[in-house]
Amino acid sequence: MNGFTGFVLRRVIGAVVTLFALSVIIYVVFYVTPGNVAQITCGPRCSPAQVHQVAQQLHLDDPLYVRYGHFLQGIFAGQDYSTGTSVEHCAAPCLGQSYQTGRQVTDVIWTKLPVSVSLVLGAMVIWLVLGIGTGVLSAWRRGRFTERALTAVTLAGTATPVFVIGLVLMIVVCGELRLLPFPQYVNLTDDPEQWAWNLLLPWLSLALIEAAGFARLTRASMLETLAEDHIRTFRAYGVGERAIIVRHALRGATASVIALNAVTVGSAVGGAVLTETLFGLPGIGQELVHAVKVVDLPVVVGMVLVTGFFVVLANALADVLYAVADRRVVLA
Amino acid sequence: MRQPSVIARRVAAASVSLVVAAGAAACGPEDNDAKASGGDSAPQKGGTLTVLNSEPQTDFDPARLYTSGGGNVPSLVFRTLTTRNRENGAAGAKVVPDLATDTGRPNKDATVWTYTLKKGLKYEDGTPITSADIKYGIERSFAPELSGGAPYLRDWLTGAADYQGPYKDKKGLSAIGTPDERTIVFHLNKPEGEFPYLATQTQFTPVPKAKDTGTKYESHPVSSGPYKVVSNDNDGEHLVLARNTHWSAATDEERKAYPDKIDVRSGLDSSVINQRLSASQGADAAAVTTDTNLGPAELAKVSGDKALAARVGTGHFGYTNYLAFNPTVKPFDDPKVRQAISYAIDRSSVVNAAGGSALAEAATTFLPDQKSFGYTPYDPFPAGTSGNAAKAKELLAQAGHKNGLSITLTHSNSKDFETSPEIATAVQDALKKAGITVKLQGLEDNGYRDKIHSVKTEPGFFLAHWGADWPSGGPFLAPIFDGRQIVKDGSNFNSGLLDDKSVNTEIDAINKLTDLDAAAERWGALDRKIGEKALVVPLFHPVYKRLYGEDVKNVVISDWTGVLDISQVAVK
Amino acid sequence: MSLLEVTDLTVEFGSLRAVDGLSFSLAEGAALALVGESGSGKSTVAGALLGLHRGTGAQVTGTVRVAGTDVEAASDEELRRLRGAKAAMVFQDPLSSLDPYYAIGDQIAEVHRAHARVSRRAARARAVRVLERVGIPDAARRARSRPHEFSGGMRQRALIAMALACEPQLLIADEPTTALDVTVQAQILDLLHTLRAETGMGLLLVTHDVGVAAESVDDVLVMRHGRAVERGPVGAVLAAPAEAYTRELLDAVPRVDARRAASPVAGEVVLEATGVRREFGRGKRAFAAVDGVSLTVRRGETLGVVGESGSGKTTLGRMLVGLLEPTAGEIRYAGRAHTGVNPAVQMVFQDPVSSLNPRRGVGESIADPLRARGEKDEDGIRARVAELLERVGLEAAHYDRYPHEFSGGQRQRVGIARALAADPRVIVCDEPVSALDVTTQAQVVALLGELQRELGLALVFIAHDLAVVRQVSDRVAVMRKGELVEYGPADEVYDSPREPYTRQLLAAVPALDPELAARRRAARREPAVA
Amino acid sequence: MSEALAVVETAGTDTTVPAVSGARQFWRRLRAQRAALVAAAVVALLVLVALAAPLLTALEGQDPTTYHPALIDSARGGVPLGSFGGVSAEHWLGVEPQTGRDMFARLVYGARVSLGVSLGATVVQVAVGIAMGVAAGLGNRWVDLVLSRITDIFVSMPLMIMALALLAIVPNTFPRPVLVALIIALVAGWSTMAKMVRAQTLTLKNLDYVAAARLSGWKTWRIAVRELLPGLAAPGITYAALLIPSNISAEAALSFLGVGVKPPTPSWGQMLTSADVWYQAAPQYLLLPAAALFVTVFALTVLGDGVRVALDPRAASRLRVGTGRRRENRARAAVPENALPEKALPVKSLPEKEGPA
Repeated sequence: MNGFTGFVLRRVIGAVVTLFALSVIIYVVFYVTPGNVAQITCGPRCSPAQVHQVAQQLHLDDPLYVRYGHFLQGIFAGQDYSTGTSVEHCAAPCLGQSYQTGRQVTDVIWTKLPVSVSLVLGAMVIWLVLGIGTGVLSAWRRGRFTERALTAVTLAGTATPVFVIGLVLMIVVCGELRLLPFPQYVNLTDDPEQWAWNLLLPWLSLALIEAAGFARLTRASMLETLAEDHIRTFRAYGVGERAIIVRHALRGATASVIALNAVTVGSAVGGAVLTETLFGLPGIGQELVHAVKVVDLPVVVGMVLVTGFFVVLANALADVLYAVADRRVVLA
Repeated sequence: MRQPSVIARRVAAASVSLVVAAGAAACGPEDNDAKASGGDSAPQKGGTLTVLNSEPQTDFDPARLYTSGGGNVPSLVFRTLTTRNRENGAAGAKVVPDLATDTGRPNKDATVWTYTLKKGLKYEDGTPITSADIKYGIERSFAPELSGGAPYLRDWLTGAADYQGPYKDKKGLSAIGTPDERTIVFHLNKPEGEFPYLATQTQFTPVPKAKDTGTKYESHPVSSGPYKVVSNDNDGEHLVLARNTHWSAATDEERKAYPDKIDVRSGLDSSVINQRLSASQGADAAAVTTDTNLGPAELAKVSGDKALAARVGTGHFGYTNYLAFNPTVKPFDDPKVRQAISYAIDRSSVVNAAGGSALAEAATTFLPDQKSFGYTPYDPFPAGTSGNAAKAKELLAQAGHKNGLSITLTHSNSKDFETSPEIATAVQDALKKAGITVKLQGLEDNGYRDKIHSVKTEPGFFLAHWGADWPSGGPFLAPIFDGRQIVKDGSNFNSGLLDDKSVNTEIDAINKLTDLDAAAERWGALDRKIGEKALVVPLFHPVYKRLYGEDVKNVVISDWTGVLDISQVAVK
Repeated sequence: MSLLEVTDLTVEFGSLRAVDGLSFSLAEGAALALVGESGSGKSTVAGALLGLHRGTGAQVTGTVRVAGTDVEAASDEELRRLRGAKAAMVFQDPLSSLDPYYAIGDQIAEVHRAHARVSRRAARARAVRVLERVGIPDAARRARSRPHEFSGGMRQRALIAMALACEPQLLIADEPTTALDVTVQAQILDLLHTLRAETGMGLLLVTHDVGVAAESVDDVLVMRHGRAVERGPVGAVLAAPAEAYTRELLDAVPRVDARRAASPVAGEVVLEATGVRREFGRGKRAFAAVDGVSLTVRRGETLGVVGESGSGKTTLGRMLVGLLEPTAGEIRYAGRAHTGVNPAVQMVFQDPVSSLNPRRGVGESIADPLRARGEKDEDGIRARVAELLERVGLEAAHYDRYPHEFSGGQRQRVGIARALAADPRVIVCDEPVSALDVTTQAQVVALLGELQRELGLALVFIAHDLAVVRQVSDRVAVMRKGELVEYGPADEVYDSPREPYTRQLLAAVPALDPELAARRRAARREPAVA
Repeated sequence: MSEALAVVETAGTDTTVPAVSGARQFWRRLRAQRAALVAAAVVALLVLVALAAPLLTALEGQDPTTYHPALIDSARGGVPLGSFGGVSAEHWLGVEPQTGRDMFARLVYGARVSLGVSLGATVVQVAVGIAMGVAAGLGNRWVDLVLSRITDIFVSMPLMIMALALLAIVPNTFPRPVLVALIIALVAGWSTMAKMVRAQTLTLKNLDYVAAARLSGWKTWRIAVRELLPGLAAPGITYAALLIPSNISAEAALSFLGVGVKPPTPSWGQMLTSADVWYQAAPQYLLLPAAALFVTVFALTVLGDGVRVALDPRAASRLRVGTGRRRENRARAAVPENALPEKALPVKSLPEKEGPA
C-alpha cells in the first residue's frame, strides 16, 4: 500500500497547488475585469466620497499582492472582521466575507453546497441507470434499429440545452399534466420526501444531459470487451450470451464508467449552473454566476475553490477507483 | 434611481420591490377598484401567501435597501415615518403618514422638517419605538459597512456629507434632533419640498440600538411592521414571515395584513414564476410575485386564455427608457444630428422589442406619463410611430452628412430588457432607413455601467433608462439634468453634461415648493424645456403585467410601484 | 463411432478460403496434432469444431460431428451444450483468455454451472478440485486469485482446469504453449499427457511447432493453405516425411543439437559492456532488470544471448544500442565509453509490425538514418535505399509501399535494411525471428549470416529459442533474472553446460523424436517426484 | 470473436497482401456504413447551407436583420401573425416573434455561427490537446507534472470565470465568434484530448518504430512530428467528431449566460435561449433551431462513430498478433479509442515478468 500512500500524497500536493493557482488567477482576473467593486457594493448613486469609504472598508485600494496576502492570512490563520457593532473572528480556513452581504464566505458555501450536492447525487443515479442501460442495450443490439433509436434519444438529451429541456419538462409535467410540483428546493433534513419530489425534474434534466456520455462510454467499452479473447473463452465454453453481456462485458466497462462518473460528479457540483438557475436551486453554480456579476470577489474565490476542489478530488478519485476496479492498472 | 437588477433576466423584473401591509380587522377592507381585485367574496384574514420572486432578498437590512416607497416585502417588516398610499392607480402615488402622525411639518422654506410619532408603537418584542431609534436607523445607513441606500440623506442633511455612521462616529448626526421620544426634527442644507417622499424609504425605519448587530442585523431585523422574520435561509432566498403580535392595526391605516404567514421564495427563473402562477397549483394558488412581470411570450399565451387573462393586473411605474447623447463626442455635438436621430427613431419596433404595445408605451417625454410626475405631453421632434426618415435625412444633410452617417450605439449585453441587445438592434434597424449606419457596441453589464457613468469614458450614444425614487419630477429630472450633479470623479448620471443656469435655477425653485401638485406642474414644464435640447431620445415607458394565483384577492397595484402590493393581498 | 468426424470442411472469410475441403477423424481417447505455419487454417479448423464461426459472417460448408453432435446443424442451445461439456478448448494466450476481473475459481465455476445444475458452492468446490488436479498448489486459496496474480504457466494450467471442469470427451488445445517459456512449456505438455492418460479424453492439438507435436500426440496432420498435406503417426511422419512440404518444414526447424557450420575469424572487440546494471521503478518497487553483466562483442562474430522471459535480455540489448542508459556500469564502443544512440550500433526488432511506422512508406523509414546524418541529395538517398532493398532481397520498387503491404518476413527484411542504412559495425537483433514461421525464420537467419560475412558485422542475437541461437552463434550468453549465468563458446555451452539452469533449459527443448521425448518426460518427472 | 481468429489466421502470411493505401482503406470502410454515409451527406449539406447562407436568403428575398413590425401582433407580445409562425411565400419558415425578422434567414445564418464556432473551437481543442499531450507524454517527469497541473487548473476553472476573463482582457473589436470559440475551447474538451494523447503517446513511444527512429539519430521533436503525430491523427479525428456536438451545445450555454455571440448576429444557441419561453405561444420559434441543432449533433455523432469504425484501431492491432509472445503487454497498453474516462488513467503495462505476482 506504500505506492498508494505515495499516490495520495502526490495528489494532495497537486490539488493544493492547483487550488492556489486558481485563487491567484481569480484575483488577477478580477483585477483586470471592468466593474468598480466599491461602486457596485455601495450602489450606483453613491458619491465618490462614499465609494472611497467603502473601498477602504473592503481594502479595495490596497495593491493586489496585499489583498492576496490578506486572503492567504485568512486561510492559514483566520482573521478578525468588523460587523460595525462588534468584531467577529473568522476561523481558519477563512475565505473572507462577502462584499455584498458581509457574510462569511465559508458560511455561504455551507448553505449552498448541500443544494448542489443534492442535485448532482440524485441526477447521478438517474444518469447511471439511463446511461448504462442504454449503453448495454445498444452494445447488445449493435447496428440494429433499437440501437439507432436509443442513440437518437440519448443524443437528443445531450444536444438540447438544459434550459430548453428543463423548461419544456416543467411546462408539460408540472404545468399541463400536473404530475409533479414545480421544483423548489426543500432541505433533505426538513422533509426527505418533499426533497426528492421537488428535485425529480432537476435530476432528470441534468441526467438527460449526462446520460448520453455514459451510454456511449458503456457501449464503446463493452464492444471493446466483447472483442477480447476472454469473451471468446466463455462463448467457447457454452456460457449463455446474457451472462456474457452482463457478467463479463459490462464488468469490463465498469472501470471507465466509474472513472467518468467521478469526474462528471466532480465537475457538476459547481458546474450545473444552468440547471440551478432554471430550477431556482440556490446552489454553488448559481451563487457563482451571481457573485461574478456583482464582482463579489471573496465569494467568487470561495466558490471557485469549492468547484475546483471537487474537480480535483474527482479526478484523483477517478484514478483511484479506476485502479481499484481494474487491478491491472498501476497508479502513477 | 433604484439599483436595477444585476442578474440577466429574460423578462424585465420590475425594478421595484416593495411592500406593505396595512389594514387591520378593525379598519376593515378599504374600497378597491373592483376590476383589479381577484375573487368576489370579501377578503378574509388567514392563510399563507406565497411570494415567488426572481431576485433573492439578499439585503434585508433597512440601511442597505434601496427602495421606492419602502419596498414591498421589506414594507411588511419595516414601518417608516411616511409611506405610499396603498391604493390602485394614480391615488397610490400619494405619500401618506405611517409611523408619524402626518407627512411632516416643514418650516417656511422647507429646510426643517418635524415629525411626531403615533402613540403605542411597538417592536416585535414589545418594546416601544422611539424617535431616537429612527435617528439611529438613519445614522447607521451612513456606515460604509451598510452602504447601498439612496443618496438623498447624505445630500440633504446638514453636515452629513462626510459622516461615516455611528460605528465610527459616536457623536451622531447633528442634523437630526430628537427633542423627545415622539418627536424627530430634520435640518436640511437646502429647501426640499419633497422630503415626505424621502421619509418613505427604509432608512427611516426605527432600529433599536441595543439589537443592532451591524452587518449581521439583516438575518433578523427587528420588526416594526405587521410581520416579523421567522426564518431567512440562504441569503434571503427563502424568507418566512409570521404575524408580529405587537403590531397594532390601530396605528397602521395602510397595511391590511390579511394572511397569517408570508412565504417568500426567490432565486426563481422568471419564466418559471409565470408558469407556476398560471398553473396555480397547490400553494401557488395563493401566490403572487413582486418582481416579475409577464414577458411577451407569456403575454401571448395569457391573452388567448380568458381565465388566465382575468388573473392579470396591470401596473405602471415611473420609468423611462431612452437613448442618451454625449454632446462632447462628435458628431453628437451638433444638435442637428441629435434631432435627426430623434426624428428617425422607429418607436414601434422599439416597443415591439420591449414586448409589444401591451408591455411598453412609446414615449416622447422624458417624464413618465403620470400626473404625479407633472406629465405634460410634448413631442418636439415628431417621428410618428415608425420614424420620419425624410426629415431626418434633411437635417443630416444640413449638418453636412449628405451621404449618411456612421455611429456607434453602446448598450449592455445583459438581457435585462431596458438596455438589452434586442432594443439596440431595433434602433439599429430603424436608423438604417434614415441612412444612419449604427455599429453596436455591446458591453458586459459592469463594463457598460462603468463606461456610461464616467464622464471620462462616456460614449457618444447609448441606451439608458431611469426610474423614479418616488413619483415626482424631482428625483427624475435633477440627477440627469442638474448641472451641479455632474460627478467628475465618480458615478455620473447627467449624461448630456447639461449645466444650464436656467435649468438649475428652476430646479432650486421647485424644490422649495411644499405644495406637491404645484411642483408637479412646474416639473412638467421644465421637462418640456429640456426635451427641446435633444439630449435624450425618450423611447418608451414600460407597462407591467402581473399574474397572480387563483386564490389571490384584493389586488392593489399603485402607480407608485406598479406591483401587486402584498400588504393588501388576501388569500382567504 | 469416432469422437470427431470432419468431412470436407471448407471455411471462407469473404473471398479468403481459410480451410479448403479438409476431412479427418479422431477416435475416442486418441490424440492428433494439426501442424502448420500461419495461414494454414489450423486454428480456423479448431474454431469450426465448436461452431465458433457461427454468426461471424464466415461461410462454413461440409460437416463436423463432435461426440455425436452435428455442429453445423445443431441449434444454438445444442451448440451451447456441446461447448465446454463435450468438447472444451484451451487457448493460446492464457492471460487474455481469462476475464481479468474475476477470480479464477469463479470463472471455472461459472463454466461448470453453465452445464451442470449445481449450486454456486458446489461449483466452486468443483473448481478447486480441478485446479488441484492440474497441479495448482494450495488450490483452495489460489482459486480466489485473479488471472494477473498467476504466472503464465499457472494461468495455462487454470485454463486447462476450466476445460476439465465438465469432463469433456475432447480437448482442443490451440497453441497452448506458444506464449510460454520452454521450461514451462514442457510442464504443460507433461500435464496434458498425464491428463489424457488419466481421463481417456481425446486431444486435438493445434500448433506451429513440430517439436511440441512430437512430444504430445499419436498422430499428426500437416496442413498448408487450408488443405491437409500429410497425415500419419507422429513418429513416422517426422522420421520419414512423405511430402516435400513436410520435409521442407522439418528441415527449417532449427535443431538444438546441430553445430554451427563455419566459424569466421573474430576480429577486434567493437562493443563491450562492463558491469552494466539497469533498474526500473523507484523506491521500494525498484528492481534490477539487468545486474552486473559484462560481455564483449568482436568484429565479425555473433554473440547469442538466450534466456526466458524476464531474464533481462531485451533490456541488455537496448542498453547495448544506447536506447536505455545503464544505471551502473558502462558500454564501450571501440574502446571508448559511449552514451546515447550511436549510428554504428543498430538494432533489428522482434515485431516486424510495430518496428515500422505503419503510416510511412518503407523507403522513407529506411532513408531515416541517411537523412538524419544530413544527406540532402534526394536522388542519392533513393539510390542508396534501392540498393539496400535489393540487398535484403526486396525490390527497389518497394520504396513507396507501406508496411502493411508486406509479409512478416519481408518486413523484417525492411528492418534489416534500415539498420544497414546507418552503415553500422554492430547490429543487435532482438528476437528477430521469433514472430516468424520456421521457413521464414531460416531465410532471415540466412540473410543475417550473409550480411555478417560480407560486411564484417558484429551481431548480437537475442532470443528465447535455444535452437535458433545455437544455429547462429559463435559464443553464447545465458541469462537468468538479469544475471549472466553462463557465457562461453556456443558448442561448449550447448554440449557441456556447466550450470544446472542451462541444463534444465536444454532438457526442456521439445525433441523431434517422440521416443526421445518420452524418455525426457520420464526424466523430468523424476526430479519432480524427488 | 472468430473475427479475431480470422484475422490471426490471415495476418502474417508470407504472401504479400494486396496493396491498399491507408486512406483508401479508410474510405472503403467508411463507405461500407450506410448510416455514416447519410450522416456525412447531412453534415455536408449543413456546411453547404451555412456557406451559402447569403445566396439562400437572397433566393428567399430576405435578410436576417430586417424588422417586419407589420407581421407581428404587437398587442400580444409580438407573436407572429398568421399560421405556423407566419409562414408565407416571402417568409418560408415564418418570422421571429417580437421583431418579425425572417426565421429562415436567421436559421441559415445561425448555422454559420454555430458550425463555425464549434468547428473553430474543436480545431483549437485538438491542436492544444495534441500539443500538451505529446509534450507531457514525451517530456520527463517534471514536464509531465507541470503540464498536468496546468490541465487541472483549466479543468477546474468555471466557464463563467473563463468567459469573463477573456471578455475583460480581449478588446471589444476582437471578433466575438472567435472569442466564443476560444472560450469554449479553453474551458472544455482539450484537457480530455490532452490526457488521451498523453496516454497514446506513452504507448506509441514504446513502440519499436519510435526506438528505430531514435537509433536513426533523429531529435525528439522531429520524432514527435514525424512518428507520433500521424499515429495520433486517428484518435484525434475520432475525438474531434465527438467534440463538435458538445461545442455546439456549449455555444448555446454561453448565450444563455449572456456571453455568447453579439446580436444581431444570429446563432442557434442564441435563438434557443430567447425561444424557450415561446414554447407555448409560438412553438416553431423553439422547434426550428432545436431541430436544426439536433439534426446536426446527431449527424455528427453518427459520422464520428463511422469514422471511428473506419479507422478501427482494433483491426490494426489485430494485425500485429502473429504468434508473438509479447502480445499481451501491447494489448494492455492500447488505449481504448472511445473510452473517455477523461482523467489520467495512467495505463501502464505490467512489467514483463513471469512468476506469481
